[in-house]
Amino acid sequence: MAILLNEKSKIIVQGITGREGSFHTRKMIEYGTNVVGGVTPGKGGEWFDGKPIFDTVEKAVEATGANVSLIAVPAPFAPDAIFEAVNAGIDLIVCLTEFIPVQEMMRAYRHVKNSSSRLIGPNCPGLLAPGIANVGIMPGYIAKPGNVGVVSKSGTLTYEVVFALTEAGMGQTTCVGIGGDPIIGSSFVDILQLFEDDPQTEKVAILGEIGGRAEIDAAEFIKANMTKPVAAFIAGASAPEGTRMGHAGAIVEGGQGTAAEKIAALREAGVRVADNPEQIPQLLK
Amino acid sequence: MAILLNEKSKIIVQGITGREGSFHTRKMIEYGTNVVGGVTPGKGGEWFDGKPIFDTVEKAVEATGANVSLIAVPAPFAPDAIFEAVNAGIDLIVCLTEFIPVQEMMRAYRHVKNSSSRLIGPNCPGLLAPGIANVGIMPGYIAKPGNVGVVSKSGTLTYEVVFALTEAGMGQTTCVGIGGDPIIGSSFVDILQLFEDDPQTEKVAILGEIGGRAEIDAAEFIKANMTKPVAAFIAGASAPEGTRMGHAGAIVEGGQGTAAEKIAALREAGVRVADNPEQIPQLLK
Amino acid sequence: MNLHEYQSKSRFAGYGIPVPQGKVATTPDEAYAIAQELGGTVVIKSQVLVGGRGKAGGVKLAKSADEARARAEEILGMSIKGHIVHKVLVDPASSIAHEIYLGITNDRAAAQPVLMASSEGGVEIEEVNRTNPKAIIREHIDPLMGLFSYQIVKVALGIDLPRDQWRAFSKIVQGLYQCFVENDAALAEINPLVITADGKLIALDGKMSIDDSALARHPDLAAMRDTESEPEAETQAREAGISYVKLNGQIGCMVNGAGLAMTTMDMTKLYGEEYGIGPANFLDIGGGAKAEQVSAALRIILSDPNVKAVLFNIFGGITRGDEVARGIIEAYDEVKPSVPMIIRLQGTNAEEGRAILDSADIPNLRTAATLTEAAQKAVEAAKGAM
Amino acid sequence: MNLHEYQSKSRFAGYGIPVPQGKVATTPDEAYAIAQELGGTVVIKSQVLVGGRGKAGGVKLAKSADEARARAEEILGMSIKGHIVHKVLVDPASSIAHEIYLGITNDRAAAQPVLMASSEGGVEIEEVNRTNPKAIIREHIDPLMGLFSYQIVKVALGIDLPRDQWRAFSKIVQGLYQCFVENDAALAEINPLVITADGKLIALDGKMSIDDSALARHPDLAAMRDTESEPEAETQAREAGISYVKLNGQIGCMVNGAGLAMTTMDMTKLYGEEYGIGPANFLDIGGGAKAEQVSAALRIILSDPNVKAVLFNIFGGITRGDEVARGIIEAYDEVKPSVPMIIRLQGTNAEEGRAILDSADIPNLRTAATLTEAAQKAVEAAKGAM
Repeated sequence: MAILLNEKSKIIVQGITGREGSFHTRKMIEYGTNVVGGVTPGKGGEWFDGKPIFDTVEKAVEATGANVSLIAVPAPFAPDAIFEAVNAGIDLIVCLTEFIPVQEMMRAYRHVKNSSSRLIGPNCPGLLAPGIANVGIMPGYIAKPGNVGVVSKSGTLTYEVVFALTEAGMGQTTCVGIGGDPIIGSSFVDILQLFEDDPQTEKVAILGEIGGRAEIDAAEFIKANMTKPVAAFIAGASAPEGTRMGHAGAIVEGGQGTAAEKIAALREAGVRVADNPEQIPQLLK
Repeated sequence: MAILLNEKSKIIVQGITGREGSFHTRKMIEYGTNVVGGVTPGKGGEWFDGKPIFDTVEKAVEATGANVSLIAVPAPFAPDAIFEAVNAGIDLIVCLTEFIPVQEMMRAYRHVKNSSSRLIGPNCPGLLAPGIANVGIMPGYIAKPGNVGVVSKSGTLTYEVVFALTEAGMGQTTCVGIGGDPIIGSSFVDILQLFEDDPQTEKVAILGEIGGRAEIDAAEFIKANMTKPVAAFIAGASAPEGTRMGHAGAIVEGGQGTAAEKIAALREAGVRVADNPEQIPQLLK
Repeated sequence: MNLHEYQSKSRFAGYGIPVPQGKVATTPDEAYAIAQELGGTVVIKSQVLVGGRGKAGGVKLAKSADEARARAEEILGMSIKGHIVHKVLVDPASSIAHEIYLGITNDRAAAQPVLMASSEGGVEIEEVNRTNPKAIIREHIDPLMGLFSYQIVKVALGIDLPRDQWRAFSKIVQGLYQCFVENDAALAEINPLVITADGKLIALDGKMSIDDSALARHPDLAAMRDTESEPEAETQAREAGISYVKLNGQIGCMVNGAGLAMTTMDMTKLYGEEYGIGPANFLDIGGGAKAEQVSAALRIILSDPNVKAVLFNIFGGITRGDEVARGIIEAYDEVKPSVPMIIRLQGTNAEEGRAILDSADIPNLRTAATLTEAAQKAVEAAKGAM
Repeated sequence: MNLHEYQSKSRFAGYGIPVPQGKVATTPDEAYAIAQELGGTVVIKSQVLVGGRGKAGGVKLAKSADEARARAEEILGMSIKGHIVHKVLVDPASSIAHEIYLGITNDRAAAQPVLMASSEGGVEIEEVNRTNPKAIIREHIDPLMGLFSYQIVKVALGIDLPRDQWRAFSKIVQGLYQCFVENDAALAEINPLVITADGKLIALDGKMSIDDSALARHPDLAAMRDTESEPEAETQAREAGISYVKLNGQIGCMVNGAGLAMTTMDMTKLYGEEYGIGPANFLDIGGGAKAEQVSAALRIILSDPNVKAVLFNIFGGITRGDEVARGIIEAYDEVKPSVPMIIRLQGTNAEEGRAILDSADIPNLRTAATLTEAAQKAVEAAKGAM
């Protein structure tokens, strides 16, 4: 059992015929993911690599029973795509899109929170449940089934750690990229709770970075609620204050959100914090 | 026991120092209503006829434990006053204000519906629970305690019927003016449900008018759920189609919302419908 | 408040909706000049705030500028359902391949705006609703969230819009919703929205109705009111802050409160219908009843030559009956009406009020205690005067 | 993207917020002319995108136009924390009775904008937060509902604003929120908002920061970017679609992915700190690694004279290692860097990629299998070159 995804998950891709969407859909299908169709307004009734295309998410849900949607549309269309997925009753929405304006995302976030849908992202690499499904852009071969849960704000840093775990013979239940934007649908705490509740997950790796206080909240949650061992790495210890490091959310502001304070909070919560992400497998042994 | 109000209700007036607010507050206090204070931004700390004035509803609630608010502010400020009352956790909000733009009211309506507050109005005469409290502009002397529940879209028409009931020796549990606007916080159905559930209310009078389908919904509700006898009058049988009759909501559009169809639906539901509002007391005897 | 077609289409154009490049003419010569400028076939459309212009002969084609002048000559000054045509819109004629209905209005029951579309354009939506309700696609709009583009896709699918029109349609719908919201419209309607023979979408006819309660914050829209076309009494009433609607009966009604005003009308019809007698108007003088308001209302009522009797029905709640009585006497002295007046005062100090009226000894004025009595007396009086 | 004070205040003024009627000068003579026009005492304010201008001598009073020219002469061309002053704002001086802080920013944790105010204006809000956090009143704004006027009342109460200022304050706060929303700001700040000696509220200083992700839909704001004041390398990087931040170390980093790019920086510091060695930059080349991107990135990295070694860290996910290797060789051929380069390729086809690099036999290029090894080799190389 993975978290968020299982063998019965039926996945659609919003923006399946777009540049990003078509590329990653093929990769997902190659991995064996149960992609049941896609959505591109105006192309309903056509086909993409044997999968039906619909004009709206609602139509796709009606026809396929889809319960997971991957959003791979450009930023100007992404908030609307999130609203559409929520209003069509999709359980799990994974939004890859980068550069959604923060104020747009705050509105979408509130709508998601008032609904029964769960959102992962935006600006995230998605979810990989090794051997079950790949919903996003993580290269499938880096992972293998196992008992480590991985949750991260980043893309390639996640691959780095997942690959290192796999090389060390430590498979994963689920690898979750929650995204590097200031406003994201699911926090570290949300995912940690799922890992804590998941019987197959025995250990957890958390990969944070500078900016915001999500890692501090995670530390407080771990201290109060987690029984499983957790290892962590926080990127950006060498970053200066007041400058954004690539991710819209990765910025130390007014002395808040430094790597040092996050590392201290996590250590205080009993988390084994790595200086170097390549140490994570050892720390979880 | 009345509906919506009781001896413990603590009432504040938003706009207590305004022209309308001050006039009606004095009348309400004269009636013996438990007015605990008022709100006028900028006048917090001052007094109105021995009642404290606050700058915000929140402050008024903190200081007085108010749970009912009467809104008597001009239309441009009324939606904001409703939002404020909702966000301060007021249980019952009564909005007298006329001429709130419909689109503003739709937004306020949705906010109320997403909250635990109940709204009566806008554009309504308020509530009168004879012998208990008068929250609005109905002249207190027209009513007396008894067992008839009155619910109406109108102002003076309500007085007419309440007065006729009182003259006929039939007192009221509560007289509720739900308002004549197209978008109102509480419908006939909402109030009928309360009367049905109220042990003291034995009979109900409903005063409708042309426009919309609230009376049709009421008929369906009465047929399905009400055990108490109901009498009704529908104003506007002689009104032409397509023209607004004073109230923003009183307009027959596309052949919908005529008095005839409402009367037929009510009769079909077993309601005794009067041709003349002065017949209502007889019909409830 | 309803806007004229030309006003509505000009608003729509401001939101990026394609409309014909026509202009308004108030004289046949102006129509000639516009047709000349446009070239080709034009359509001369009477600008009146009433439906069924086409059937009434208020919309005509003209193949040349000379013909445009002739058609305008015919249409200007026409009376369509009692509305005199003061303006015509001269639009270039379009070659129509398909007609669509598109409208946004407020759905009272749902407390949300609703987007409506139908592939059966060019006929009134109420007509489609009666004959083929399934042809109307409805999509509610969350007033806090606005219109989502996927909703437009649903509507486009629902009306079987050709896919090559979706992008243009989406822009039009977004524009229409923005126009609806920013102008506090109660209705914004394009009927028909046509697909032309060369595959373009264009709003051939347009209709907007503005929420009266919102006019105060849209002075530009309030200024568009066509007072020239509306009955003068309605203009006067609005200026006096009185809610007045002219009807076709004989009993002038003056009432405080809209619900009671409708009820009073209904009572004159209830007791008068068998004699062909009914209400001459709806009139709500609002709260209080000061002499100047009463005078203004009385003058407005009496400006209708059909009025044979006036019925006052005042339920004094806040207002005291004695004050109302004095206001009526003052108004009487000012206006000196010759028709019989029936006055029913109820509520606070009603007896004192009736006593004042009785002692004023006005020959054509009678009082009544109940609404029933008052309506019956008014019907009697009107009968006597007919 | 941060706006200059003069740009921010000009935006604010567009939303009805009172600001001083000053103008911008780029030469002492212009400053003289503006001061002449304004009359009276003026304040000459350096326009740089960095805090602490006052302490650095970048803000000065001038009692006459001559003095204004002299002060502008001093300030123009100054370097404030590495930012050269190219413009000064010449504002009329105000007599300040009280200073307030007012700002709106996005609260990440609450996922809502937050209105902040403090009666301790004129100092940085972070400073107030450290010394007297209770002096800061915070009011969250529902992004679907907007700001309610009662929330402004709460804030006015919270900062003990004199009641005669509430009305003016309310307009300013409403304007600021509208400005914040319509310009997709991440921060809109008035500090100080002053009450003048004659009881007027005026925004003496202003600061806006625009959400970078929203610049695409605000071309007018994007055009306000002060490329003159920012390092040229950052301008080049932005134009090439590369995320680049210059730092002060010796190891130039080129990485795919922001998280891994930070991590790579951290590793150079982890292994280099004891030798005074650290990252020269943050650089994320994004997904894929085509030769032209790699070339552009390499040129940008090498434009920094401090760079003694370059560390490539590419985790080939979607991108294949062999393609990346070829891209690097192409870029190498184009740029011909002389500094040592350490290349760590991991992921899809990484071995093939390393083989290609090895066989290219580039003298100053070494490969590494792990990030640790790569960072250590880069530190070694930089040490050798120092």
